[in-house]
Amino acid sequence: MKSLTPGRIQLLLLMAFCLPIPLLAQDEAVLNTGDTAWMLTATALVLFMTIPGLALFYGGLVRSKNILSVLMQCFALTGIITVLWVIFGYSMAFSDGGGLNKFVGGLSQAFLNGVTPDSLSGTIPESVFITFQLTFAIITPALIVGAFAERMKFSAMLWFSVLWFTFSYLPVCHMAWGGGIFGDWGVLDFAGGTVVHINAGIAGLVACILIGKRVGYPRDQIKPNSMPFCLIGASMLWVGWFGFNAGSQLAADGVAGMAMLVTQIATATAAISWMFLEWIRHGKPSVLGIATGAVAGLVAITPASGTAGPCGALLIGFASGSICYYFVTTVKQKLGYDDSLDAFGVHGIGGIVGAILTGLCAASFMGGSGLDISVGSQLFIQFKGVVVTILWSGVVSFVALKAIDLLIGLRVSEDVEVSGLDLALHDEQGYSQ
Amino acid sequence: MKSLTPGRIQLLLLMAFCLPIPLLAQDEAVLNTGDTAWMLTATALVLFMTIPGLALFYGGLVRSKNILSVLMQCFALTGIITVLWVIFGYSMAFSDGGGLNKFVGGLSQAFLNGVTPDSLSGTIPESVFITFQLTFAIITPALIVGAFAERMKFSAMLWFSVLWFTFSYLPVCHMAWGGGIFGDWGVLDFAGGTVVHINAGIAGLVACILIGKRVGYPRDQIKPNSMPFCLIGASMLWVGWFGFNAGSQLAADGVAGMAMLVTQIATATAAISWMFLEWIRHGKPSVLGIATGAVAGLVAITPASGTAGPCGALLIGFASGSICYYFVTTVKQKLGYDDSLDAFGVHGIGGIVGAILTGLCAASFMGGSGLDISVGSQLFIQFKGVVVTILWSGVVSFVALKAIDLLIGLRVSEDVEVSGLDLALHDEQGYSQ
Amino acid sequence: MKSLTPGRIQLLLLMAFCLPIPLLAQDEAVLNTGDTAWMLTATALVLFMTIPGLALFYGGLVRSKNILSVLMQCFALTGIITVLWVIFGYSMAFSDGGGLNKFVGGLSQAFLNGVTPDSLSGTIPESVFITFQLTFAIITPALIVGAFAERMKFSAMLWFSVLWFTFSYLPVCHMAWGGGIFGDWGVLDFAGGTVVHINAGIAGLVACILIGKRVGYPRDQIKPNSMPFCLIGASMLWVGWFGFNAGSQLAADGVAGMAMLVTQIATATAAISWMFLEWIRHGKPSVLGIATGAVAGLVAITPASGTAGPCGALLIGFASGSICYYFVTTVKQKLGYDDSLDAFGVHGIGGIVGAILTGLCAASFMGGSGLDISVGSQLFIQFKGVVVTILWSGVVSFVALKAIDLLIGLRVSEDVEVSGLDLALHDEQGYSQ
Amino acid sequence: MKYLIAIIQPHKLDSVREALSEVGVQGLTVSEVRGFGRQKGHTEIYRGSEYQIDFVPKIKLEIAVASEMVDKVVKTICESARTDKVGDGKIFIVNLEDVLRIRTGETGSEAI
Amino acid sequence: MKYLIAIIQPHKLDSVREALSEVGVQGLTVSEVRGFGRQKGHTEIYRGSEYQIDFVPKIKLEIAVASEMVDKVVKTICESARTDKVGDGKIFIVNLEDVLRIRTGETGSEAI
Amino acid sequence: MKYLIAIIQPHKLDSVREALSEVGVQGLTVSEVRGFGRQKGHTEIYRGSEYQIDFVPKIKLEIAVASEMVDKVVKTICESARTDKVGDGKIFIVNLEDVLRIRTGETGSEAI
Ligand SMILES: Nc1ncnc2c1ncn2[C@@H]1O[C@H](COP(=O)(O)OP(=O)(O)O)[C@@H](O)[C@H]1O
Ligand SMILES: Nc1ncnc2c1ncn2[C@@H]1O[C@H](COP(=O)(O)OP(=O)(O)O)[C@@H](O)[C@H]1O
Ligand SMILES: Nc1ncnc2c1ncn2[C@@H]1O[C@H](COP(=O)(O)OP(=O)(O)O)[C@@H](O)[C@H]1O
Repeated sequence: MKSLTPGRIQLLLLMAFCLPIPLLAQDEAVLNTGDTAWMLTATALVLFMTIPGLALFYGGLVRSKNILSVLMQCFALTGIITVLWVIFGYSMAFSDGGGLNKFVGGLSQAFLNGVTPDSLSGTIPESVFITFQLTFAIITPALIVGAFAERMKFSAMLWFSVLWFTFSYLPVCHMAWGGGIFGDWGVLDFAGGTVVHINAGIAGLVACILIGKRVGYPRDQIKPNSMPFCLIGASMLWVGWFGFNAGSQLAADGVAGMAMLVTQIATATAAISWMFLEWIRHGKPSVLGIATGAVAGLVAITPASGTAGPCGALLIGFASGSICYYFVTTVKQKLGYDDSLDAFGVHGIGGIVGAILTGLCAASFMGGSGLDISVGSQLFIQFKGVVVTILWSGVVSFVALKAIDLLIGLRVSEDVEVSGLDLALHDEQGYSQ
Repeated sequence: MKSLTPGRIQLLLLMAFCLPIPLLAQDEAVLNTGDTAWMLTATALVLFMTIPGLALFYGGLVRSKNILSVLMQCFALTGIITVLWVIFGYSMAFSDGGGLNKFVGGLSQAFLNGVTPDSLSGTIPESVFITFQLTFAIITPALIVGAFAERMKFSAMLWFSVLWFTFSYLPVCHMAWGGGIFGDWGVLDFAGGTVVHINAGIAGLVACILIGKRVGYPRDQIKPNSMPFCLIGASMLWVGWFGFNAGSQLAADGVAGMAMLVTQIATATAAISWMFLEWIRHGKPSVLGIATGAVAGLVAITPASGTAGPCGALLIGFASGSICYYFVTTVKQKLGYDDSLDAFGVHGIGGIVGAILTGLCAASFMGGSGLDISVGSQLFIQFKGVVVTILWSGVVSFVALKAIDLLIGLRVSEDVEVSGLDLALHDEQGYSQ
Repeated sequence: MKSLTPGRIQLLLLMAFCLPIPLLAQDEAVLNTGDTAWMLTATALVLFMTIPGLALFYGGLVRSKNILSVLMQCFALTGIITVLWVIFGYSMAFSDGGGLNKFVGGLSQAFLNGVTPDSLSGTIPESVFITFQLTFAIITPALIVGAFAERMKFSAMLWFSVLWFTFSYLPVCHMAWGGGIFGDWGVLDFAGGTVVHINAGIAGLVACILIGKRVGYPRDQIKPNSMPFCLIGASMLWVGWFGFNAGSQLAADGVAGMAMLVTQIATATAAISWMFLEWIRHGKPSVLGIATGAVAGLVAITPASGTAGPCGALLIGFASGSICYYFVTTVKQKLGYDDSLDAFGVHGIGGIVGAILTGLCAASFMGGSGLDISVGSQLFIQFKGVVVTILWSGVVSFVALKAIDLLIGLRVSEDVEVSGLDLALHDEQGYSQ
Repeated sequence: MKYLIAIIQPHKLDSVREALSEVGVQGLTVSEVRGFGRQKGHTEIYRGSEYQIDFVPKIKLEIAVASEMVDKVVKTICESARTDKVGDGKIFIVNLEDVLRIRTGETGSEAI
Repeated sequence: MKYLIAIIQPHKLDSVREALSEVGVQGLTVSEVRGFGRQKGHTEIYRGSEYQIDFVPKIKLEIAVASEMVDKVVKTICESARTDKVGDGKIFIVNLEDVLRIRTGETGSEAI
Repeated sequence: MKYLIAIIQPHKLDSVREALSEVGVQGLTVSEVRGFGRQKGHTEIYRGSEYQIDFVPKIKLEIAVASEMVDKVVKTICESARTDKVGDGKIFIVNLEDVLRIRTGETGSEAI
């Protein structure tokens, strides 16, 4: 996020010197319309990533009898998380947590207490900051959906999301961005490598193992019902991610610009890395391959987008594209668990690759924005952030899922799974005459 | 819309004091790049709501033999209304109407007379204001399409839209935002509850009654051909609506930010209200239900988005979601008219609920931006605005439709209706091999 | 692009006079957050035009057995061109070319050498300028794809795109915007009439002639597999084009606003011109017709969007809509070549119409921003720009395609063409259960 | 037993199905087909390319019936599917040698 | 020769196809159909409009077999398609007078 | 009368239809089916999951013909559908006991 660079400070001093405007002289707490304009847009872009972006990416990948169940999960999460965010989410993520502040915020801003059109957060209205951060809170549980798609009960999905959001998303978000330990340690996570991707990826892994494989997996042919939807979704994720990464600067400045540029570079590199690797190994490049590669690149550049330069982006793109390729198409097949849409394979693995490489690519010799400590120390700090996130999310997910399974059951019946979730759970069909 | 808050004035005075820049000193008629940046974006977002947003939302809901007819109507209206806006629309909505100024503007700005790159409208270029307002003028007649879908002649639809745009949209727009009576009365309509939604909803109601039911309604199975399209469309409406509501501030400031926040809250609340009500009453939540709920919330928060706070948004969301749910799934079935895609049930009813509640939620005890008069008086003013809009739009719609029916007929033949409008009217088919 | 108008200079002088801020006093090289906010958004919009916009527009038009091949081409180009842009593209387009500077830039900025978060380009970060221009470089070769769709090898497409990008896109871009001869001559090309549309259109024409007709063309029924996709794509192009045209001002000001307004007017006019012409000539208006008309209008207004006024936009819209209509539906059928998706008919012809009319519509008597020379002279300059682009792109395309044909062959086998490119080239199918 | 194959207008499916239920038909199988016949097709135009589509959408019903039911069933279809326009379709009657219900293994008219 | 028409549950297609290959069936034709029978359909609701859908998705197999193979094939289908739930489907057997392989012009059981 | 069921390559539909019109066939019914036979299917891969698809898309024609026309029609299909590649398809001939035209109630070869 935005910081006071020496250049900025100099400018401020000069301005303070010659402009007798009290507001500026005091603490710069002035709304900047340019920053606000960009953050309004960035917020729309990140919401767009979930609905319709992610919903389509996931919806296209399942069988047509289940497409609505996936769309429903993404859309309902958008609704539920928004309301929870207002009630306690924003407060627990971003307010002071008192004695627990290292891990989670408090409830002083519950129900957005005290927020008015005049409240500022840096140079933008606090309302914009709240909505922007909300869109991150929405997409994270929606990402997990990919892991247990085509077999989870809708009610169980809602309960799980509510619990996981409360006990894993909010704390990790607070640790990284709300004043918690990641900040203290100096973990670099510009736009959510730990908070969003590793967090969600691990939850997905735990969930798909606990809930078990889909009926017929991997024997039956489980093919995407609409590759065009999948590609539209991937494209929307790509475009929307500009809001995600460049928006995380909370300002329309050079860092935001660079975040957009490196996002584009890493994504493109990861996409064509996957494409060429598949071409070499299988003889043909595929649409699903290149799209998945792009998402892997987007995931991996996320934590690094505020600190890496163009060359670092090439590296992160190539590393994430090829490691995720290898993991998803080979390792996963061997391990044998059924992560339906590779929530872990792409977001978990891609997130870890990105979080670690962020430490390296921030170094000035990699064209990054520079580090105050040695690369080795930074890498260790990044590693600590990754491990804490993995453990935290893993434990919360495990406990929440076990509890729900006991109370209401996680899975639909086999009959329902065979005939499709859309009709059984929602009395609707995806396509008709 | 944007006003001079005390803080702003103080700032301006200070700036005027220390900066000997004539432009500033005179009348603040200076372009603000941040405001302009946001309004350029907001304009794109609102256009995006109609094409492809609304087109898909509606297109997915009809039968596959009619999908193109609906897409065609939305797209053609985008074209036609743009040209009419240039010729006389903008002028009749926003210029001075002389003796008729209480109800409609004049023709002094016909053909955008006098608009240059340097013309300003507040802090943004007038060209941006013109285009932004144009996108509202486009979506309003496009909303009506939902009421008579699957049976109206394309030519009749065009004639009706042209007449209704001229005699209902432009006057109501002028009354609310162009210097007409709504403004005089003090009706609160930040982003178009009366101008857009009630206006269109009533037109839809009149139209679907006059044109009659679809062949086979309600006996035959009339199912959405593509629920995914419908959900993509609803999602695009949601995202684009940030431009609609936050853009109506015409600036990138705290009010715009709050407008975005309350839009998100009300929409989410309405969506999950509908979902849970349906779940309770029918045993299952549905995708079409949650999506329709979201649209109802968007509609209802529209007039209130500049004055309501987060708690007001929760109320408006819940009220619109549950009232529209009850109306569309129960009342409408009993009344028996055939509003194909619920243009009235969602935009008319949701618009009225929103317009009234705007009066309540503006009050400071509701966390709103405050009222100068009592809540009761404001509610009465809101009520007056609603009634005038209903009558105006109702009468114009009725007369226009009757005239067109006499001259060229409103409906396609039964044969065409049975075999589908796409082939009969456009020589094309939605889907092929 | 943005220039120093007298008003601006006066303002600067005044500011320099009263503000003792060194940065300002020196050379105005100060970041403007509003301009930056708009350009971040505009960049996202232009990327959105290619993926998913253009991909869907084209993908919907081919047969379902080939839809993925088209989506793949657009997506892979997005990846490949990004990487090439980093390595040498940006440098060859926008850096100084030394002795060759009239035609192409040099390699001093290869690998984005020297670009940091602090680098500025006018009032925006250089990183934003780089990414914005990159999105233009992506869409241009993607446009060509329409000409040879449904029969070209994926590998041949990649080779061709790389060669054509290097030897035609980069030089023409440099000539127009990077300091080359078009600039010297005074060719008006605000947003890419020559650079993007004529350039791509001619390449498409050469390619579809060299590669030959599709099997069965024009005897067999070759129908769009999904008109809704096609219309979504067209709509996204329309909305995204606001970024393309208004973004080309590189600032959020009155010229950008006017660019958006005239874009909207010309597009709408072209769309309904096509619609009415078709209605008159064939008896029915069609969805594909109105959508194609809109794209023709977007293409034609592109070079003029910085200089034309509303009336000029009406003219350009009408001219491009009707000329492209006549060309695509009549002339092309007679000439008999197989430009699958009318890359030449829309982008080539529309681009030429627009480039020429730009000269006329810039004149003040047309409501344009004014010319320093006579309309006749300007028309001649425009004409020169068109001819040079046609020849340059034509020759490069011809040589590149001939070479690739010799080395690896341009076309898939007839068997593959009959059974569809998706399965044969990508081992995937567009739609499944 | 006979195996009836009926080609009907798509919008008549519901009324035919209901009429058949009333006369005691307990099962049938439906598919979407395209028919070529006396009924004219339609024209489609895409950017000036005009295609004459000779095929029209139809519904095909397949119904196994016991011999004694054949006449009644044929009559019922005829009446409920008729619109008196060209393209109303046909009924084809083929001899059915045996039927078997997979679930129970029953055969013959038991299994229908 | 006989022409078998089997209606089965969609998710049984793969196992039936494999079982048939094992007993020597070398060709068959598959189509997606909707069936009406004892098996109940489902309900769909769109904004309060409730529709009872009587048709359930089924797969239709058409298999030409030499007379001596008929029993084995019928048995194989029966076994591999069975789930013991209502809706498992039927096998209809029709007499096949002749077959012709387009590529070679062969006829009779040669051509199957 | 005979009921012909022909399985052909999808891209041959137009030429077969035209050839049949020329020899006097006035009606037929077409459906999209998937065939399993000697012709090899294809492979699809999605993120490393490789599926062998054994079914290939085919077109099924159903044509009721008067007995005297059968040979000519079979020959015409054979010639116009042939590409000499495995997978060209088959023609199955079944006896047709009766036909009825729904619109008019005509039966027998009149109704074809
Ligand atoms: N000889 C035939 N064989 C198979 N199907 C036929 C035959 N003739 C007609 N049909 C089917 O019956 C439908 C209706 O036939 P058509 O000739 O159009 O009208 P009608 O039956 O009213 O004379 C056709 O679309 C086709 O599907
Ligand atoms: N008389 C019939 N003629 C044609 N198809 C039938 C007939 N009866 C049943 N079918 C087909 O067989 C399927 C299964 O039949 P159903 O009565 O539901 O179950 P079961 O065969 O187990 O008794 C139906 O969906 C339908 O497709
Ligand atoms: N015994 C059969 N019963 C029904 N359909 C068959 C049979 N054998 C083949 N077919 C159909 O004919 C098509 C072509 O058969 P195939 O064996 O691939 O080639 P060919 O007919 O050239 O030998 C198959 O795809 C299938 O649809």
